[in-house]
Amino acid sequence: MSLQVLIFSLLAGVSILGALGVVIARNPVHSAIGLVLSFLNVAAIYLIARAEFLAVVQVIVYAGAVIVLVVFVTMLVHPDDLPEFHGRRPLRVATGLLLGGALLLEVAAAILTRNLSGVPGPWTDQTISLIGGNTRALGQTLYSDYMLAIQLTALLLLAATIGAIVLARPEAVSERVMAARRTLTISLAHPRGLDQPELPPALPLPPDGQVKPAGGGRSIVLARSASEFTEQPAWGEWRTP
Amino acid sequence: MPLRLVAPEWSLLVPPLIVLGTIVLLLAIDAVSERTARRFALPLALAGQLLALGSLASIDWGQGATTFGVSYRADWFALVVSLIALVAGILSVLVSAGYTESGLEPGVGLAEYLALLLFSVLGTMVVGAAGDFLVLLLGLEMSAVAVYALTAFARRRLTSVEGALKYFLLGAFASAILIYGMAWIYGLTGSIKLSDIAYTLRTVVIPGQPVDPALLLALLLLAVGLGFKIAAVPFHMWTPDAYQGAPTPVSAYMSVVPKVAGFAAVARILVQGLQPLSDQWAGLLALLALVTMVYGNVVAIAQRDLKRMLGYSAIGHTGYMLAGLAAFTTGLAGDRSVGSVLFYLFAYTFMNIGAFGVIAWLQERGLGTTLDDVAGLAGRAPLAALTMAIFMLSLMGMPPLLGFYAKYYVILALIEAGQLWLAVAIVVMSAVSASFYLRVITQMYFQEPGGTWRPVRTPLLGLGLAVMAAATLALGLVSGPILELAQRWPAALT
Amino acid sequence: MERTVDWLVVIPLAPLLAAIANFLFGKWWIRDRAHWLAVPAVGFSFLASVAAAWTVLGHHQLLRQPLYTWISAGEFQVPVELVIDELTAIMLLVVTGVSFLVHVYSIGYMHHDPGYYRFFAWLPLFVFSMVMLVLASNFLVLFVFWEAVGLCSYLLIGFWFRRRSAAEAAKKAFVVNRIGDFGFALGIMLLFTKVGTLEYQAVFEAIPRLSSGTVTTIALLLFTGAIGKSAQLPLFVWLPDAMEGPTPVSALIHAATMVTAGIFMVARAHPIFLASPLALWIVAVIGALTSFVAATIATTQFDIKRVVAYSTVSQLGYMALALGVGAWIPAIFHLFTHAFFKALLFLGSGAVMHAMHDELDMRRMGGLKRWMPLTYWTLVIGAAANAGIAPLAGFWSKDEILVSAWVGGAPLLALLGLAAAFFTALYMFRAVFLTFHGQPRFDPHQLHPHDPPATMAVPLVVLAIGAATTGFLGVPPEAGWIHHALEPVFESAAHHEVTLSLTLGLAIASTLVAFAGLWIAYAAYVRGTLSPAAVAARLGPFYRLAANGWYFDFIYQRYVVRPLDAAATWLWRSVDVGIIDGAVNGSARIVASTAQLWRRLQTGLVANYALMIALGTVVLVGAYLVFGSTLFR
Amino acid sequence: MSELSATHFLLLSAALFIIGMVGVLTRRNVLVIFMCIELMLNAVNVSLIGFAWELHQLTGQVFALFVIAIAAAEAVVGLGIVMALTRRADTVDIDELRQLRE
Repeated sequence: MSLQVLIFSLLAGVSILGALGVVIARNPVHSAIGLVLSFLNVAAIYLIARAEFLAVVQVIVYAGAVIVLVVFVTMLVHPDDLPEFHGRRPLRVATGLLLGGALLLEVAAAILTRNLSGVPGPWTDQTISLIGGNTRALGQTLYSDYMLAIQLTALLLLAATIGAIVLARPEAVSERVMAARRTLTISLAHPRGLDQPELPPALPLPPDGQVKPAGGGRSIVLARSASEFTEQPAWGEWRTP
Repeated sequence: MPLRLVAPEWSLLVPPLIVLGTIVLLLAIDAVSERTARRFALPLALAGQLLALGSLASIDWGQGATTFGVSYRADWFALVVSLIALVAGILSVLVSAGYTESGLEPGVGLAEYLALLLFSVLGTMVVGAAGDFLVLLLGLEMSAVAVYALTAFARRRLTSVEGALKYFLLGAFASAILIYGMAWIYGLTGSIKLSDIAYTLRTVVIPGQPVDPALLLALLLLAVGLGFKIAAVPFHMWTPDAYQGAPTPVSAYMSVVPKVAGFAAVARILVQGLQPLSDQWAGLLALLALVTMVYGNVVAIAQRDLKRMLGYSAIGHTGYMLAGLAAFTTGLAGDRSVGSVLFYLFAYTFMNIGAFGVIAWLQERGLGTTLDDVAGLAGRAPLAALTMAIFMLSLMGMPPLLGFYAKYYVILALIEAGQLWLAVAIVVMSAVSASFYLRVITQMYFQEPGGTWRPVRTPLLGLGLAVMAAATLALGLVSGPILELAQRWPAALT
Repeated sequence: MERTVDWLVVIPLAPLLAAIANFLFGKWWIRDRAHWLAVPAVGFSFLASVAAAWTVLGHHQLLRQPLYTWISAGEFQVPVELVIDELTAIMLLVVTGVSFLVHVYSIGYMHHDPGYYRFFAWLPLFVFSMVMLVLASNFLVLFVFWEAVGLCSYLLIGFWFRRRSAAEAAKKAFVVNRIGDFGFALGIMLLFTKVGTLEYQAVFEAIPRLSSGTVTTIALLLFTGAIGKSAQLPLFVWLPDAMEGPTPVSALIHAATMVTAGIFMVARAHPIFLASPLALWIVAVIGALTSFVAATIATTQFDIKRVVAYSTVSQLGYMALALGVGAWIPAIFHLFTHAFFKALLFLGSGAVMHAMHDELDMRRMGGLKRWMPLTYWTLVIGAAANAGIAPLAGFWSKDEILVSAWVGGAPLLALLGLAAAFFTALYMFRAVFLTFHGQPRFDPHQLHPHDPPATMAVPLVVLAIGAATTGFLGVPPEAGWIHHALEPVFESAAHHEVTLSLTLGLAIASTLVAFAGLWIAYAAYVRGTLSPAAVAARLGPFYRLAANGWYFDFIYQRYVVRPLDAAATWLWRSVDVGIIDGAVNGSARIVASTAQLWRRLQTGLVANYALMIALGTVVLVGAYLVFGSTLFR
Repeated sequence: MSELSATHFLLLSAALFIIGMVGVLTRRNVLVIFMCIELMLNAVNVSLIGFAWELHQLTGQVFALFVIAIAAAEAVVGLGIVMALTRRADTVDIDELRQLRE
C-alpha cells in the first residue's frame, strides 16, 4: 500500500464521516459543519488527483459560499424549533437504509467489475506542467472548447437569482395595497359575499341596505373578520374557503 | 499550446439570442418603472417570442451545422424542439395574460414572471440543440430552475409553495442521479460529446451480447434522471402535486415545456449518444411506457380536482410518448419513433395548455378548479364549454381532432416496429381515459351551475383559447407537413 | 389536357381568411365593419373563379393545384389537391357568384344585428367549405368538407341561438344530415376497402372491376348522403325548419351551397352510378316522388319562406330525377338556373319580411305591390322562372329534364314531374298574389312597407336578370352552350335520341300545365271566383295530408325521436350516472377501485416520493445488472 | 489496490452519493435534505475528477466545475423557496407539507 493510497484513505474516511454527520446530526447547524468537513476533505483529495483549481473552487465556492448561504437561511428559520421533528419515522429510515445499502452494493459491483475505460486524453502531468500548471491548462480548455457552457452558466445563475429574488423578497406594503385595490373591495362592515345568503350576517347592514358595487369589474367580497380583511387572495387566485 | 479562440457561428444562434434579448429587455423595463413593465411586459414577451419563431426560418436547418465545436447543433431536431417550445411559450403567455386582464393580478412581478418563463423556453431550445452533455445539462437546469420559481409564484398561497418545494427537492435529487449517470458515461467513453460517445460505444458494444455492468449502471442512472423530467412512473410523483399547487398558467406551461425539454434530452442522450445500447433502453422504455400510461390514466379517474386530474392525465400522455420512443429500431430506414413523439408533443402543446387555459379562465371568473366548478358551464358560457369539450375530446384521442392524429402516428410507429402489444395498450388506455375526460363534458353540459360567477373581460386569454381550440380542431387536417418536418430527425440524430 | 397552376388556392383562401379575421377580432375590434372584409373576400373569390372558369370552359383544360399531403401513412396517401374541371367550374361560378350577392344583401339585411361580426364570420366559412367541397380531388377531402358544410349550416341556422326554435331547427338539420352522412361515410369506407384509393380518377377507373352488387351498394350508400344533404324523400324534413336562420342564410343554403352538394356529388360520382342501373332507378324514383310531394305541401303553406323552402325540395327532386335517368347535363343545368331564381325568391321574401317587420304569414300581407314595386317585379320574374313559364330560366332546364325522363324510359316519372310542375305554378303564384295583390290585410297606418335599401335591391335586380336570361345558355335543347361546356365531363354517359316533336310536345304540355296552375291561382286569390277554402274542404284528407307535410315530421317524432330519446335518457341514467359517476364514488368497479387504491400511493409526503424514485432506481439497476450485464456470465 | 487508481475515487464517490441519498430519503428538515443533495452532487464531482485523472483529460474537471455552478444555482432557488415557505407556513418539516396529495 503506497503512501498515496494511505493519504487518500485517510481523507476519504474523514470525508465519509463528515457526510454521515450531515445525515445523522439532530441539529441542522451540526449537519452543515459535517458538510463543510466533508467538502474540505474532498478538496484535499482533488489535490491528489492534480485538480488544484477545482480544489480551490471547492473550498471557496462550496465550502465557503454555498454553506454560508445554507447556514444563513438555517439561522433565519426559527433556530430553536429546528431539531424537534427529528426521527420518529422508523419504517422510513429502515427503507431508506435498505435501499441505500442495495444501491451501494449494485454500484460497488459495477465499479469493481468495470473493465471498460474511455479514450485517454493528452493531459498527462508532463503536458500540464509544460503549459504552466493545472489552472492555466483548465483555463485554456474552458475558454476554447466550453465557451457556450460558460455563457449558459451565466444565464442559469441569472435565472436562479431572479427566481430567488422574486420568491424571497418581502411583500411590500404597496404590493398588498395594490392587491387589495385591484382585486377586491373589502369591507369589514358586512357579511362575506352577498351571494351566499346562508351565512348569517355578522354585522347589521347599512341603513339603506345597499352595497354599491365598486365598478370596473371589481366585485365586492365582504370580510367577516379582521384576518380576512388583511389576507388578500394569492397571485391571481381566489382563496378557496 | 496556444489558446484557440474560434469565433462561433452567431447566425445559428439567432432564435435563442432573440429570446435572451427579450428577457434582458423585460428586466430592463422592469428596472425603469413598474408601471411601464405592467403595460409593456406582455406585448414584449409575445413579440419577442413571435420574432424568435419567425427567425427560425432564417437558418438552413438541413445542413445540420454546428458551432462552439460540436456543442451546439442546428439540425432538424433542434428546429422542431425550438418550434414547439416557442409555440408553447407564446400560448402560455397568452394564458397568463388573463391574470392581468381580469384585474386579479397584483401587478407586481409580471416582468420577472415572464422573464422566468422565457428562461425556461430558452433552456428547452438549448436542450434541443445540445451537442454535448454539458450544454444539455445546463439547458435542462435552466428550464427546470425557472419553473421551480414559477411554481412558487403564488407564494401567498401555501399549496403553491408546497408544490414548488416538492418539485424542487425531487428535481434536484433526480438531477444528481442524472449527473451521476453522465459522469459514468464520461468515464467509460472518455468524452461528453454525444457523437463521440456513440462512436466509442459502437466499438465496445456487441449487439445481442451482455454489456459491462458499469455501462448499464450509467444507462439506468440516466434513465432515472430523465424519467423524472418527463414524469414517467415511478419517478412521476411530483407531477400532480406541482400541477395542482402552481398558479394555473404555470401549470399549463409546466405540463408542456419541461416535458418537451425532457423528451428532447431523452432523444439526444439515448437515441443519439447511447444508440449502440438501444437494445437495452428500448425494452426499458417500453416497460416504463406501459406502467406509466396505465398508472396515469387509472388514477386520473379518481380525481375531482381538474388540475390534479390533468396532472395524472399528463402522466398518461407521457406513457404514450414513451411508447412512441420505444418503437425505436436501428434497422428501419424510415424509423418513425422520434418523429411520432415530436408530433405528439406538438399536438399536446395545444390541447393541454388549452385545457389549463380554460381552468384559468374559470378561475378569473371566481370559480374553483374542481369538477363541481365546471358544472353547468355550457349554460353560462357556451363558448368556453365548447372549447373545453374540444380539448377534452382531443386529449381523449377523438378523431378528427389533433390528439387523434398524435396517437395515431405513435400507434403506426409501434405497429411498424412490431410492438403490437404497446399499440393495443394505448388503445385500451385511451378508452379508460374517456371516462374522466367525458365526465368533464357531462358536468359542463348536463348539470346545473353553482357557485359565484364574476363577469370579467379577458380578451387576450380568450384569443389564446380560440387559437388553441382552432388549432386542435384544424391542425389535424394539415398534419402532413408538420409530421414530415418531425420525421426528418434521423438526419439529425443518427 | 391539364395544367398545374398555383393561384387556385385564393378561391377558398380569401373567404377563409375573412372568416378567421372576423371570428378572432370581430367582437372587440371589427364589430360592425365585418363586411369590409367578408364581402370583398368573397367577391375576390368569385373573380378568381371566373378566371378559372374562363380557362377551363374556354379551352377545355383541367386546372390543378396540389397543396400538400394531408395523411401520409405508409401506402395510404391523401393529398389535398384543388382540381377544376368543367363541372367544378360551373359549380364554382354558382357558389361564389350567388354567395357574393348574398353577402352584399346581408350588409343591409343584418344591419343592427348584435351578432353582425359573427354572421360575417360564419358566412364566408360556409362559402369556404362549399368551395373546398367542390374543388376536392378525392372522396375523403370531399367528405371532410361535406361535414364542414353541415357544421356551418348548423352554426348559421342556429344563428339566433337564444330563440328556442332556431336552436331546435339547427339541431334538427344537424341530426338529420348526420343520418345521411353516416351512410355516405359507410359508402366511402366500402369504396376504400374495395378499391384501395379514394382519388376520383383512380376510383372511376377501378369501378368496372367491381361486382355489380358492390357497385350498387356503394352507389346507394353515397346517395344516402345526397338524400340527407339535398333534402330528398324521406330526409327532407330539416330543410323547411332551416328557415329559422336569417333569410340570407336560407338563400345561401338553398341556392348555392349545402343542398346542391348532394346533386354535385352524385354528378361527380356518375361513373359509379352509371355502373348500377338499379341505383339509378332508385335515384330517379326518389327524385320524382320528392318533387311531387314537396310541391303539394308547398301549395298548402301560409308561411312565405316555407313555401319557397318546399319549392326548393321540389326542384331538388327534379334534379335527382334528372340524375336518375342519366340526364347529367340537364341536372346541372337546372342546378345552375335554380340557383338564380331560388336565391332571388329568398332574398325577395327577405325584403318582404324586412318591410313587414318580420311578418312571415301571407294571410297578414296583401297589396304590397303598391309600396314595393321593385320587389314585386323581381319576385314575379323569380316566381315565373320557378314555375317554368317560357322563356324564363326554369322553363328550359325543367323541360329538358322532363324530356330526358320521358326518353330515358321513365314516362311515368315524367308525368309525375309534369304534375309537380302544375303545383309549382300554383303555389308560386299563390304566394305572389297573396303577398302583393288584393287589399292589404294589415294596418298600413302602423306598418309602412317600402322597397329595400340599395345593398339589398342591387342583388335582387342582378338575380332577376339572371333568372330571366340564364335559361338561354341551354338553348337550343341538347345543343346549347352549357351542353358543349359540360360534354367532356360526362362523355361516358349514354345519349338518347330525342325527336323534335317530342320536345315540342312536352314543352307545350308543360307550358299549358304551368298556365293552368297560374290561372287557378289567379282565380282563387285575385278574382276570387274560386274559394280556396271550399276546394280544401272538398279535397278533405288529401288537403290535410299535404298541409301536414305528408306526416313525415309526425312519424319521425313518434316512432324515431321519442324512442331514441327514451333510450338516451336510460343510457345516461344507467351508464353515466351508474358507472362513470359510480366509479368516482369508489364503487366496486375494478378500475375505479384500482384508481382509489393507487391514489393512496400519493401520500403527499416528499420523502415517500423520493423513496419511490430510489426504489425504482434500485430495482431497475438490480434487474439490469443481473439479467443484462456480464456480471454473472 | 496497492496503487491509487480511479476505483478508489469511484468507491468514495459511491459512498458519499449513497449517504447523501439516504439522507434525502430519511431526513425531514428541508435544509438538511438540501445539504444531502449538495452532498450527492459533490460525490458526482469526485467521480468526475477520478475519471479525469485516469483518462489524462481535463474534460472531467471542467464538468465538475459546471456541476458546482449548477449546485449553486439550485441552492439559490431552493433557498428562495424555503424562505417563501417559512414566511407562509413557519415550518421546515416536509412531513407537515401534505395539503397536496392523492
